[in-house]
Amino acid sequence: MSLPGELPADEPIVAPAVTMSSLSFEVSSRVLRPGAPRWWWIGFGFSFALFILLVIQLAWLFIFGIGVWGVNIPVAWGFAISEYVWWIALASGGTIISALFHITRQPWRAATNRIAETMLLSAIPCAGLMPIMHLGRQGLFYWLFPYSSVMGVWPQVRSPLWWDFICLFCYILMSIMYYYTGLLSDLATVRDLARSRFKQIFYGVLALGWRGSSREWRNHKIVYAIMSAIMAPMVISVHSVVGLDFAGGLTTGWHDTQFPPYFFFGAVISGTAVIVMLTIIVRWGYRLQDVITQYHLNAMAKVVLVGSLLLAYAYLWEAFGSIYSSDIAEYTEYMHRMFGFTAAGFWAEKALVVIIPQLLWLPAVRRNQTMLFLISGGIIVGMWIERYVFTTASLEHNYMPSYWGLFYPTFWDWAALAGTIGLFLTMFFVLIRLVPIVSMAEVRDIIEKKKRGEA
Amino acid sequence: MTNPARDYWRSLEELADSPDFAAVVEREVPRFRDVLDKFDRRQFLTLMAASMALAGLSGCGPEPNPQQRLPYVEAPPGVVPGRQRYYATAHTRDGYAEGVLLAHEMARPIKVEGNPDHPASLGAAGAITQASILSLYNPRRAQTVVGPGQISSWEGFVAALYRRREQLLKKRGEGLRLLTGTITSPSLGAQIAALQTAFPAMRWHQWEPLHRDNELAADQMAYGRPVARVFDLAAADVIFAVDSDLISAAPGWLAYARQFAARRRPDETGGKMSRVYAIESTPTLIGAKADHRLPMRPVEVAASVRFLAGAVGAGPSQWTEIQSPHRDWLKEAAADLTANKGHALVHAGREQSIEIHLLVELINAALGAHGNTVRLIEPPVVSPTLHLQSLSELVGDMQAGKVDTLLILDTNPAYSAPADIPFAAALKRVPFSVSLSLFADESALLATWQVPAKHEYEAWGDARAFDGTATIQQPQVRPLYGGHAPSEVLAVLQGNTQPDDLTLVRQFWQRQQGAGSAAEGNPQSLAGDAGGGQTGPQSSGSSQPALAAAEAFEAFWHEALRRGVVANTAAPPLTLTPKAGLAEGLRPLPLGGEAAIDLLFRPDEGLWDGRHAENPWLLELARTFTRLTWDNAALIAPATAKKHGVKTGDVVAIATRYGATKAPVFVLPGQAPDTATLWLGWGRQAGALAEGVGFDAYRLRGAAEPWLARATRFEKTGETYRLATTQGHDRVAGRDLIREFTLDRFNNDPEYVKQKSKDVSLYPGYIYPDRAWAMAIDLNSCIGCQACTIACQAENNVPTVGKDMVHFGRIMHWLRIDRYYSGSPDDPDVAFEPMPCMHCENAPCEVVCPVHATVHDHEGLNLMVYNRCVGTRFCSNNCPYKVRRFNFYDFAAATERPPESWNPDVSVRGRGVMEKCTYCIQRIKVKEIEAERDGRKLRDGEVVTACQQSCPTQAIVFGDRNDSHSHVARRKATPLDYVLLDDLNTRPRTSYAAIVHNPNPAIGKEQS
Amino acid sequence: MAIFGPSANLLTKAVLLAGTGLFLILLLMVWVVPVMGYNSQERYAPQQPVPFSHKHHVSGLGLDCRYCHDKVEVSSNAGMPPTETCMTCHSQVWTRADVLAPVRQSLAQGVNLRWTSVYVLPDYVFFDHSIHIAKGVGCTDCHGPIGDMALTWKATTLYMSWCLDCHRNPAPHLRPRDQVFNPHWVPGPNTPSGAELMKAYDIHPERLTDCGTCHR
Amino acid sequence: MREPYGLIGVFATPEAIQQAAAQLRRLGLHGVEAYTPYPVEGLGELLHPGRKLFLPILMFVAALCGAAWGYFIQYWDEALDYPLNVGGRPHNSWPAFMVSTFEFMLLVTVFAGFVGLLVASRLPQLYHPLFNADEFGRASRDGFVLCVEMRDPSFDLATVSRIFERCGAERIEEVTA
Repeated sequence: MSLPGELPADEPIVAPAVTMSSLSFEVSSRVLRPGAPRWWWIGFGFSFALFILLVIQLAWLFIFGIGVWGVNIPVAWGFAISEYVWWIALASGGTIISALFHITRQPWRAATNRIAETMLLSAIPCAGLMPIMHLGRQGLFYWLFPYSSVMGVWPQVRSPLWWDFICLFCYILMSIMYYYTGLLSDLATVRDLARSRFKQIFYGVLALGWRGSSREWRNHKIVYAIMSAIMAPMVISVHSVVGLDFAGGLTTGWHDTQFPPYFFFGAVISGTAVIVMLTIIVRWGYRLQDVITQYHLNAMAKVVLVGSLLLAYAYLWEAFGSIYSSDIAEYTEYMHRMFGFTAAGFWAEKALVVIIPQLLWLPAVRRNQTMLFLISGGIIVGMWIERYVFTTASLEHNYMPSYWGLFYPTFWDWAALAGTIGLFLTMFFVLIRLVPIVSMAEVRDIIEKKKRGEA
Repeated sequence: MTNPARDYWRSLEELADSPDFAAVVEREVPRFRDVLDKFDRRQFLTLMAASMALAGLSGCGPEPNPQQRLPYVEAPPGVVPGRQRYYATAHTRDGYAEGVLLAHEMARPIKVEGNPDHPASLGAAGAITQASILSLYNPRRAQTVVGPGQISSWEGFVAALYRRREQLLKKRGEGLRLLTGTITSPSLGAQIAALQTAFPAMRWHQWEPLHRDNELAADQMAYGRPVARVFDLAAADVIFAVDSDLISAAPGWLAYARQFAARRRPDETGGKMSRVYAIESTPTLIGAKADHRLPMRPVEVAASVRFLAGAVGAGPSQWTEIQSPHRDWLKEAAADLTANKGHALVHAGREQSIEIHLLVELINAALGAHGNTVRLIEPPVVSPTLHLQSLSELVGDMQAGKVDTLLILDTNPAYSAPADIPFAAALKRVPFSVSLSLFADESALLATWQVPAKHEYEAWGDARAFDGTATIQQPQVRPLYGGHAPSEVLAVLQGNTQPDDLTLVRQFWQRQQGAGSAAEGNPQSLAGDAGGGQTGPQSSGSSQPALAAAEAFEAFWHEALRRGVVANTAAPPLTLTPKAGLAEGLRPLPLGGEAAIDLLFRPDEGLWDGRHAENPWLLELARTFTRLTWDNAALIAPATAKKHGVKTGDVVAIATRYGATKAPVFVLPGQAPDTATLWLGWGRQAGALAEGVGFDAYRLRGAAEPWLARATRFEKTGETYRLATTQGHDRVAGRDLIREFTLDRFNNDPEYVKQKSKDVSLYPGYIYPDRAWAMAIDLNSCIGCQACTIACQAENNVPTVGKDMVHFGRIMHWLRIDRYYSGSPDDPDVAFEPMPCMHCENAPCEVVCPVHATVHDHEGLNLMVYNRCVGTRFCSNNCPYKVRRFNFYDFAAATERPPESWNPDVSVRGRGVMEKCTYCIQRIKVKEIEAERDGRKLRDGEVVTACQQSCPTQAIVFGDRNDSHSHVARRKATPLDYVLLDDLNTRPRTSYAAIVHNPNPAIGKEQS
Repeated sequence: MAIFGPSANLLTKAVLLAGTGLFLILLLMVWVVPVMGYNSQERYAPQQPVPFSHKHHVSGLGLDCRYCHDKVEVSSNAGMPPTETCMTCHSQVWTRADVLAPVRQSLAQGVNLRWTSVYVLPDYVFFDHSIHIAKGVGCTDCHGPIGDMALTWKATTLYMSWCLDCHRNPAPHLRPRDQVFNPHWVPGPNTPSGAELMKAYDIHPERLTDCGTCHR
Repeated sequence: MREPYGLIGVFATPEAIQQAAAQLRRLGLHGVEAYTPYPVEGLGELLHPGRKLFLPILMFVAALCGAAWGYFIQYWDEALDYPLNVGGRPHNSWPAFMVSTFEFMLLVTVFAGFVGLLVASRLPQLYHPLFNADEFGRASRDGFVLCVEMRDPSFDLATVSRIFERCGAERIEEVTA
């Protein structure tokens, strides 16, 4: 990451007014205040409604079977898998911001990583739910665990799906531990500020009695550093493996060595984009403009820009490979993707993900929150379309012309999408109500450094 | 084994005793079905799936209600659980017999297979024949006798008919009419003859919607008598097909197809092949296999046939002076035919005009075909009649009120009569009418008495094959839903109030034997019960003592039942020559130049004339050329479509002088311009499954032009209709899927023909030391008849899914036939490619399954373990051949068939499970276990897959690749052998033999 | 004014310990539960219309298995004897016994006896008795001491793992063919070894574990 | 009567607490510990000299074990327990096993790190005498708290408090257990 560390003159990384105590009180109060603000209730209510839709969708799906979706032969993978990839990408963004920029010592990471990680934790369940829903016999997904019971049969570990299953499994556990490790000291702060008995006990237990002794801090530093150093390659591997789900098969349009990095690029841009959106919301909602400043948005906007450039490169390469290669099947498939049934999606996706984000070259755009918000939103939609297009289009025009087919999503396909979005937002809203949304310890560090004119 | 049917009956009693069976019958009663039919089929499926799912939820933990076992009270001799036994009988199509064997498991018939001893089957069985087992079990069959206005009983009917008989006897049968389809049954013929003597004034009418009137009329002109033909394609070096159904529908087509294919495999016949020319208005199977094919309008066909006649000296030579773009083509074809005098054969389809049939006969005569490639024989049909004339006379009399008693046996004129013969209306004027039918069809609903018929597999009877060979049909199962045989109804008229088809048939054959089995060979005299003449081999003349005679008859009877063929009943050849000067007598052709649409009426591949409309297998069978399911359509050429500004799915209004209807258009490459082919048999007004499916082409069909009508109206309506086809794309799109060569390329440049296999792999190849199962499919032999698809469906419990699911891309057929076009859409080359699982050695599907649900065994079978499958569907994505099928809903549970009709050797797959072709592993295992028990090795040809067995042309061969002497190894040894998409290095076990064309160099149409 | 008192620490440790313990136990259950008798229904002996005793007929009277299960050597299904088989003897002996009333009734009225299955395989498992007999697997190898069962009970779990045990290593379960139906067989000094029998029967274990051997 | 635990001084700046800590170290007092709202650089090294390699080594070893375990599961499954012919691939197709091996490695490493952190820091420890101090709460927001335990025999209340004052402690408080 070659992000300039310099602070724009007019954009301090932390507003001068902010002191260690004001920071602690401000951030903790958002969690400790007795009632939630109206905007929170509205957001939560909306999300919860969508979540209910998910529950209904699940019931319908389990009772009637996978047939309620639009999937068919040849297009045996539809929304579920493309959305799985999409969610994983969003989730990965969280780790990228918090881990990758922790080891690269980016100052602006301090105030945003909590939001990023919270988003990650909310997105992962959605990602995990998708592949289970899409099974023909959902109840038997546990057969993927490496245990044989009385059957004497094991999983087939050569399958990219199994790699993916293991990957997701590890990723979830690791993310939780990573999140919690980073959270400890802030929980202590909240604990010490809590007045009501219940909250004292609640946060007291969660804080595990953290006192911030130099011994604790030093252990914490070592472990957190190593963890970050591990999470970074982890997130790369996670998305590479998701890429392998496709590249591992020999299906036209999927069998492509560039998929792992290609998918990772996708994660960078879509993950950062969703964080930008959430940051803007939280910053506005919790009035944390002093702590999360233009500087942060500016920096993340640059990451988004880089992501879109990386992705543009991947797109070009994909097009080149398919068109230039002598493989007629690859060629016909790509032509179908560009000009066939999925053409609209194909071009929309390119516009939203590659072309429009180029506006971010302009500082003015980077500082205009509305623009930033819209562009990020566009990117997320664009990435969804991208996943959808290459998942279905490749299957639609496979090796067997006699078995070419098309994919038409049904109501329940859309319900699954809306429902998981509901699940995601619900979790996010609950979490930002429960945990301090800014990593105070790190910001304090920055404040002190600023005092001493360092950093 | 004394009486083959006896022990079955007994065991069925046991079956019927079990409450499960009672429950089944209960559940299958149509009344309950009707409720479900309110929903469309998709909803129906989902509902079923839902109920299954819910039921499944409660089914955890130890068995809540333990299974029970019901041993026999007295064990029937010879029934071995888990082992199949075969009983011979015959299935008839248009009255002509196709010998079949029914496989019984625990005394339940579960599958129909061809009878190798039967001349019309030779061990193969067509799609319709295979599917007949489903009709047998069909819970929607007619089940109750309905009298005038109220539900009655068989006894009630017998009483009524008997009373009727009294009156009829008084007036010598005045007003008594019999209406049947084509009958080849000697015993039935005899019965009718007997009736005729009892009721001299009775009249017997025949109505078969797919009659062969034109052929008969032509024969009358040529020979002054009806004849039948037996062709010998093995002897035919040049075949000229005129809209011919020779290898698709003609009586004996299975046998012809086999002979045909045997001459199309140059690698097995030392580089020799027959050459086939075809001129036709609508694609036919033989046209698809032809080396030279011309699509042309019927008028042009007529002209071309005249040209041919003139050119080969069968007609006036001025006929050769025609203005036709195809003139040179025809000239060369004619030259080729004359050059092969004695080895040439011309054949015209049933639907061609009298004139064409006559000319074809003359041409064959001129080419010296008679005695070589064509054999004239006594017609196996009992008293050949012009059906149209017969029916119109009947209807005329009905309207005139001359008919007071009408027996309709196993035909459905109310639905299938020509539009200008108002049978249905006339039927109302008949005071006493009886319809004996398998389903409560249109005629049955109008008749005063509807009597459920026995299915052929439930009744005793007999029938003749295309060459006259007789088969005695024995029941395979006691009538599932009551019902009676035609012979029983007729017997009532003869005064027998306790008729029993067994005795009727037995007595007839006893008489035959008694009469010194004289006339085997001579069907006509068999029909009458008089006999006399030379004695056959195994018969005992009446001179012997009666006891010996009885014994001899028992021997004959059991032999006939066992083999499914009555020995020496084939009709002897006739030596006739056509009358002279017939060609000259023909009127000049009308100049049918102006462009209106010619409507061609053709039987539907599956529903035939509509009698199989209740059979879901046949409804869902993708039609050979259109790949269309659950619908018929107006098939028109691309050019015609452009002209009328319509595309596939647009609805057009079609009208003729006789009636009008609306029909969706299907654009069919290879169709002749300005023609539209309409399949008969759809758009039923009665019936549960078939009602309102497709449109009824009979409404456009007139008595004057039964096969070819000029459309008075053919207009786009603006409506569109959703047609469910199974094939995504019609061309190979640059893939190396179909390989084609010309014969001289094959003979002179084998290196070029041989495929270069690029067989490289990072991993070491897997070794299969002992057995390696493999399949070889010869694309030269495959005529696209799709017998294999239905055979597979029957053998492997493949469910049907319904139109909506097909449209969704969820059809379940394990074995499909891909149809690829090449060349111009107006006259494309067609290639058929059966697609079972390839059983790749480097199977892409297996590697991506996360739960070991699909793996290889040590003999190289790509196994599918349903009970381990969790349904990720990655295997299907990763299968380049797209041969995997997924149970998106609980299709099997939603399929309407009694549980006892499934094949117990194959798991019935539940919801959410992947499935695919298994090379019929259950058959392999059964044979393997037998061999292992006897401590011997499996012999080549011992294991036969269902598709291989049913294939009329022996295109499919299965066996052990490692055994160099095995048939499959020999097939794979040919230079023509290749595998699909071999650059993916999947190493398929299923390989194909490339297509070889034998074009006439003089016509030089580039084929390869 | 600390939130927690000194006792809290001890409590925490206790809770942690308990939690870990519980987790491990649950983990263990995953393996243990299936093999529990309740689940496998081992030793399950259902009520039968007639309390038929193999002990009496086989060990007592010394009837051969094939006297009743006559199809076992040729059929996938050992088959239950038809009523007439029972009556061959019981038309002479115990003609009045009440326990046999159902049998007599069955023959008289032509009504089937209704036995309750002891061994129930799922529909997707295709087991063939004849081949196991032919390859020298004794009845008691699967049916346990059937010859000494007063009322027939389920002798095995019928789990796939149980099938695999034998299919992976058949040798210990093989006998000379003439001993297959011997309910009290014990290998004698001059019984051929399992390895020899494998050779004699031409058994290839590697092929026995193919999925297609049982699932079709 | 609750027996005393230690003496704490609350400082406003990291510099101050560092100064105080340094002086106390010079006194050679034991049981000196600093509590800060964020990791103050150098403080840890000052109070607990010597290299702390326990956690890194622990995590490294865990990584090795994780990898070994991950690979073994797969090898056992595919090659030892139930070797099946999957698409003609060798039973031990190690390239395909690598991904999961890697994931298992990372999982075990992070897990070890997390547990190690808690153990090494003696967490969870919901009760600690310091929590009794009124001012200790500031240590988690804006105060830098230095605590000297009294159990050290060479502890002298006067000296320590003087040092605290000299270094500008905002508040000095006795903490009882």
